[in-house]
Amino acid sequence: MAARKIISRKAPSGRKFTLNPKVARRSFMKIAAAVTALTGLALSGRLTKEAEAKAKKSPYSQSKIVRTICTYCSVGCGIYAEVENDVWVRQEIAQDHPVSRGGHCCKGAGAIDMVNSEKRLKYPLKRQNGRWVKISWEQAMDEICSKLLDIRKKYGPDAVHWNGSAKVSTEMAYLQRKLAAFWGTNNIDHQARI
Amino acid sequence: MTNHFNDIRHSKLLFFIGSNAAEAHPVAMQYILYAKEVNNAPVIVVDPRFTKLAAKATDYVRIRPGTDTAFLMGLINQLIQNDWYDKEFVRTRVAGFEELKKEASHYTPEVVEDITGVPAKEVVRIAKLLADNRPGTVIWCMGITQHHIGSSNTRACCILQLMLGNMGKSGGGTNIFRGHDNVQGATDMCVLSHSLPGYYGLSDKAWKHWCKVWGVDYEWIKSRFYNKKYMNKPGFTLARWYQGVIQEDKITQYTPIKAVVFWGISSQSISQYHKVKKAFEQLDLVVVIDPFFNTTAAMCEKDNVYVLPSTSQYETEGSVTSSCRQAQWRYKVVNPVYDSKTDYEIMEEFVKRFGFADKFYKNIKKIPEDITREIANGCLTIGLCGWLPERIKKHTDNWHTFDIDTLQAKGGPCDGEYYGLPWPCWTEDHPGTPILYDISKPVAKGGLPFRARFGTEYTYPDGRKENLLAAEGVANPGSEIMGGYPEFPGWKTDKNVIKEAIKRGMAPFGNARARCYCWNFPDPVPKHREPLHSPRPDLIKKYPTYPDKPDHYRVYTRYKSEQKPELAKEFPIVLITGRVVEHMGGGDETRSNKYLAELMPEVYAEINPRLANDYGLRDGEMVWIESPEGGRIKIKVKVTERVDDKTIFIPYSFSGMFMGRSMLSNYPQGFEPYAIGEPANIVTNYGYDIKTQIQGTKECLCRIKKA
Amino acid sequence: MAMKFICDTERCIACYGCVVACKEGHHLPIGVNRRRVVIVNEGKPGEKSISIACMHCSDAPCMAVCPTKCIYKREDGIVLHDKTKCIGCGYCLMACPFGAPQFPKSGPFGARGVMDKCTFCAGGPAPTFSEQEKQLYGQNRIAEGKVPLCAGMCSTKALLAGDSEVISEIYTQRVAKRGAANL
Amino acid sequence: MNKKIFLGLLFIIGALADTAFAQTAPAKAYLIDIWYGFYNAIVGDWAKNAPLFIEYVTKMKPVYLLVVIGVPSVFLLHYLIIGPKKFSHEGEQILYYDVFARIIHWLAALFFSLLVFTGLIIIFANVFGGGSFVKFCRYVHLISAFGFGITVVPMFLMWLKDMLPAPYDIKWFLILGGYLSKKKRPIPAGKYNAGQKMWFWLATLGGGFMLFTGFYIYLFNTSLETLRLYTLLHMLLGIAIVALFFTHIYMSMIAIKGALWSMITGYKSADEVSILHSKYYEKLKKKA
Repeated sequence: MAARKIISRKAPSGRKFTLNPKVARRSFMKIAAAVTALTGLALSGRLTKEAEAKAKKSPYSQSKIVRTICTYCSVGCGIYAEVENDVWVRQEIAQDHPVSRGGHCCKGAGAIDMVNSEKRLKYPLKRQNGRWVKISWEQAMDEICSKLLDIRKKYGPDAVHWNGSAKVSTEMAYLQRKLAAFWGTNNIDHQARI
Repeated sequence: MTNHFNDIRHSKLLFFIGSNAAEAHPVAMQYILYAKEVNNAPVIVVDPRFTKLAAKATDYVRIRPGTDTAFLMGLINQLIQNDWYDKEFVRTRVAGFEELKKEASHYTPEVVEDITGVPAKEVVRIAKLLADNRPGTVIWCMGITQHHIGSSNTRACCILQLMLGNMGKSGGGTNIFRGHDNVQGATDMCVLSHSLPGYYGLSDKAWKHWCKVWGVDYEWIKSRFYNKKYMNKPGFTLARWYQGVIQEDKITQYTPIKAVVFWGISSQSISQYHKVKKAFEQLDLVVVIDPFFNTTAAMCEKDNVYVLPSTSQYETEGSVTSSCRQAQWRYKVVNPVYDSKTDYEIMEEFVKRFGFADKFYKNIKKIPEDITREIANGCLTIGLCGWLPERIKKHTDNWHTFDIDTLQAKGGPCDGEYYGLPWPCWTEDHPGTPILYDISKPVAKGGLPFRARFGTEYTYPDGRKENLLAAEGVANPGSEIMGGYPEFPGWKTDKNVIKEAIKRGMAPFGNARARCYCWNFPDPVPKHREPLHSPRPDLIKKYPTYPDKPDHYRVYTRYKSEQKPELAKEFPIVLITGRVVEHMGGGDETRSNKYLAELMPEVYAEINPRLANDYGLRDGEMVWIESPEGGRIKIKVKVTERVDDKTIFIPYSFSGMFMGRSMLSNYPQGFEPYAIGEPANIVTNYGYDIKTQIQGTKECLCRIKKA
Repeated sequence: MAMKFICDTERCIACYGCVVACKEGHHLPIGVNRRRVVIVNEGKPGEKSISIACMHCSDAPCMAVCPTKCIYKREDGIVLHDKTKCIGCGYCLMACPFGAPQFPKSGPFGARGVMDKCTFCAGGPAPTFSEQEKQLYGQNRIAEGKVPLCAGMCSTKALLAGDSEVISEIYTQRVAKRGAANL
Repeated sequence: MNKKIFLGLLFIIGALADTAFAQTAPAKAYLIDIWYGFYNAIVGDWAKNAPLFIEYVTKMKPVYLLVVIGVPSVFLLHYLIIGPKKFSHEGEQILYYDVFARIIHWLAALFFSLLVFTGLIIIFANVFGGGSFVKFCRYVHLISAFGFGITVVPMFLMWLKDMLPAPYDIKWFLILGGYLSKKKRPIPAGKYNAGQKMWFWLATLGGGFMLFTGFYIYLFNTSLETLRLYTLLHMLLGIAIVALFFTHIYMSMIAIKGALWSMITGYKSADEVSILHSKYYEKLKKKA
């Protein structure tokens, strides 16, 4: 059986793994067979650059694979992130993830851009006289917190509304709710409301 | 989701209502199409818009926005009238059937046709399809919830599945595809104004339980609040917090809101967005914490705003809960880039300066693992006791060992467990519950009965008494009591009670019937009510909305006084909003990705050729869309037959423009997104769910003018 | 042996996953679409979509018309081209039935730059895994024994990539299963 | 080859075939409609003229090779067998080209030669190894086109009157301009002989057409169908232009000894004019 052949392939992480034979029998075969075709090809040694390929199996020799989860929708697709020297160099296909099986929509296929985008916010900013001014973390947090504490003192804890997030980890969401409780208000909400 | 994505492979029928999975959850489509292809399952899509999902449907039903309950009740009526419902299931596991039958009998196919616009014959046909193909799954999203009767809509869906006997079965269930990657986790942690983590609510008991978990004194927490009343009173919601600032509707809080913190959330997802912008101008302080410079900051045109760069999710770690209640560990990929800080670090900065760091981090030494442990200690109601960081990590590390058909590991370190330990995961060695309310499995192996939350007996208004516990002989295998039983006393606060219950083969929360009649809801049985802004003035009298609610999450919320029949004359077109596959939520992230921005560079309004011709609009022209609340947006016309000639559709993931004005000058140089457009929510209308205050963005009215 | 793509139109949901996977994986400039999604009957019953890229034709017309003879076929049927030889004349685009060749506007006076097209994730004639190869052609996944990004990341497994015999066999089986189920 | 491409197409779009088995969308869309939808969206009007394009473009290179090698070799034979015509450059001189004409001619000649040579390099790009050299030639081709476009207009206007065809041109063609005989017999020709006229019209009108088509091939902003047609015409006309270009060079530089000087100094000897442009000479004499 063709699918059998690929069962004990080296996982990208370097760990040996075994796919459930049932997996291969199902419609999962499609991509799996594509893998067979390609690995078969690699073994047949008919690649143009076969010799060089043998010498160096991957363009990122120092890289390691990190398993992580896509941040776009709630399907929870798996991602293999290839990291070299603390740089996310490549997004790999998590073909063995039980839910996504390597699949991504256009957003997830570009997940690497969340880290590598040049549009990322790079430092704390404050609006001053209608212009954005770069400030230090220390200054930003000091100013924000003293203002918040002033408002709390003057108007009471319910004068602050906290908007938490569905995009952070469960742990972080928990801390957000806890913070509101410790702050002394129930004025906290997040995207699940809408 | 009561079931999981992979379980859709076992469905014999797929019923989508208010969901566009092909654009919102593309990866879930592989299971949907599998069921369609291999099981020959009919794919029924009920939607006002011919979505990309409808393109894959076998049966597409075009429905008038805001009439889902009527349609669903029409189906339920057909099931009951024709004896197509699952009698055994109803006899043993459902309560309030008589009341349901009475209410549903009103929704004859003809009545349904009048309300929804779905031909009477079609209603009967769909009901027959549902009855003939079991188990079928019902899938919905925000198309169902974002209505002023959203809570009725969702209940109608559940009741439909109860009637079909599809609950607790592989291939059945009610599967709500949720939006954000961790919205299930964040909801479980109740980042919500009406509850403490684990859906404990805001009662004194809940506060005391959590104070115990946090290791702080209840009195100290109480002292943090304005007074005890405000401790138990639900706070403002995301949908209406801005009313706490601009106070157009009367607020029931001692102080207006003076400061707001936006932590990983975009503001343009709030309806009547022009009013939110007004609120920004009146606030003393706006704090925006986000990996990208988002719209919230750009909309603040006063010197009251701070923007803090948090890291993306890939530069920090923690567990995330996907829609099917399964936890996965999102490992850190790289260290924070630029001068950004992880959310945990920012939280620490806040807490340190607020002066309660020692109390806040009492049990938390190692972040984030110790937080996961604290959650496991506290969230007993949904059975997160088994969610230890090591276990979640083990599952993610070994995700290849799980069977894609059942999501159960075969061999390997997680042998027998279900992927991501779908909650309730009652104990530290519980395998997780892949399918909720499944009584074919022992509770210890992932089975579960219906929860006995509302006592053992209820007397209906007509004097009928009904036992709310499951019928004799209906329980999970191995249960000590073969039949219904009430909840174990103290199970919500004591882990030992849970362990004891599991040992006895029983569910800690009892074994009851699912209610069709929810006496704690404004409409005990779901009932059609015309949208606040209805395009059918003739139906308003027949199906009026609720009376106004003076204190609805601290703000006066209009229902009756907002529903005016004459509005439809001036604003004749129905407006709905929705997702596009290229963008996510408010779109600040995705519009900052050059490839996604290239694919979907601008916002548009989908308009039917007939409507476009009536208004003399051509494809690509600009048009003004105006809402009754005074919001107006200038937007490009896309002439398409996706929508019918009474409806227009706008994707909501755009921002950067505001009522015809570009806000690009408000962005610091170099941080502007690649694509900007008018936020659709400027023109979404007033209207909030009676129970949850979700905004009604799928039942709006508007008018259009050629620009 | 011939490497081919098949797109199952019954499965393709036009999610553009393949398009972005390709662009992100090979760091393509804006405007260069090695892969694109074509939707027909948009918004109407019968709406279908298909993902199209270079089909790596067995008798590739682009090869025949190229004046520099920079397009070549590997033994495994993958059609590649040498960007250092290409002069950006555009004949290949005129010859291609699928509109696969792409031309970034990068030359002087806004002239077309050299042609860019799907490489089946097999890099190009430059030394395997070299910086030059990465710059000009993107990743060389075939040399690593990995599947092309687009097919691997296809959300509904509509896009199949591999040896034509193998994938057409899979596809035939899939259709047969569907047919039987619908009898 | 076309058959194979079509088979390939069927293979790909054959993916649609299963709509025949599977239940489709609610209101049944006809399979054939969907098939044509895809075919039109992807392949479009490719089948209309692309196979032709592919066939001719691949055949064009040998033809060019034939021209590039064949035409000079014919002239070489001519040179060896018949040899060049020799005229006395002494004696009476007739002003043939004024300064303006000479400047225009040489400017146009410069751009034209560049166009021809870079064009040939592009066609035989593989011989030159492609890459940056040929790319550079493409840009030279482009810039020269602009230069030629500017100079061709005055050239066209200044010679237009003399280049109009005359009845004796037929006779000229019949004796092939007398180039096949060594004898010095007056040849029927006006100020410009029929060969020159042919060259003139090809260089100006044909050149203009080359500019037009070339401009579209450069911009690439019309339909592919039109582009294919333009490319083919560009290449076809190019054959004639290259052939006549070589002829022109041979005639002016080799076949008639010293003819080149007339375009430098502007004067031709009466001896030469009386033979090669006999009708014109008669006219001049009459006038005198």
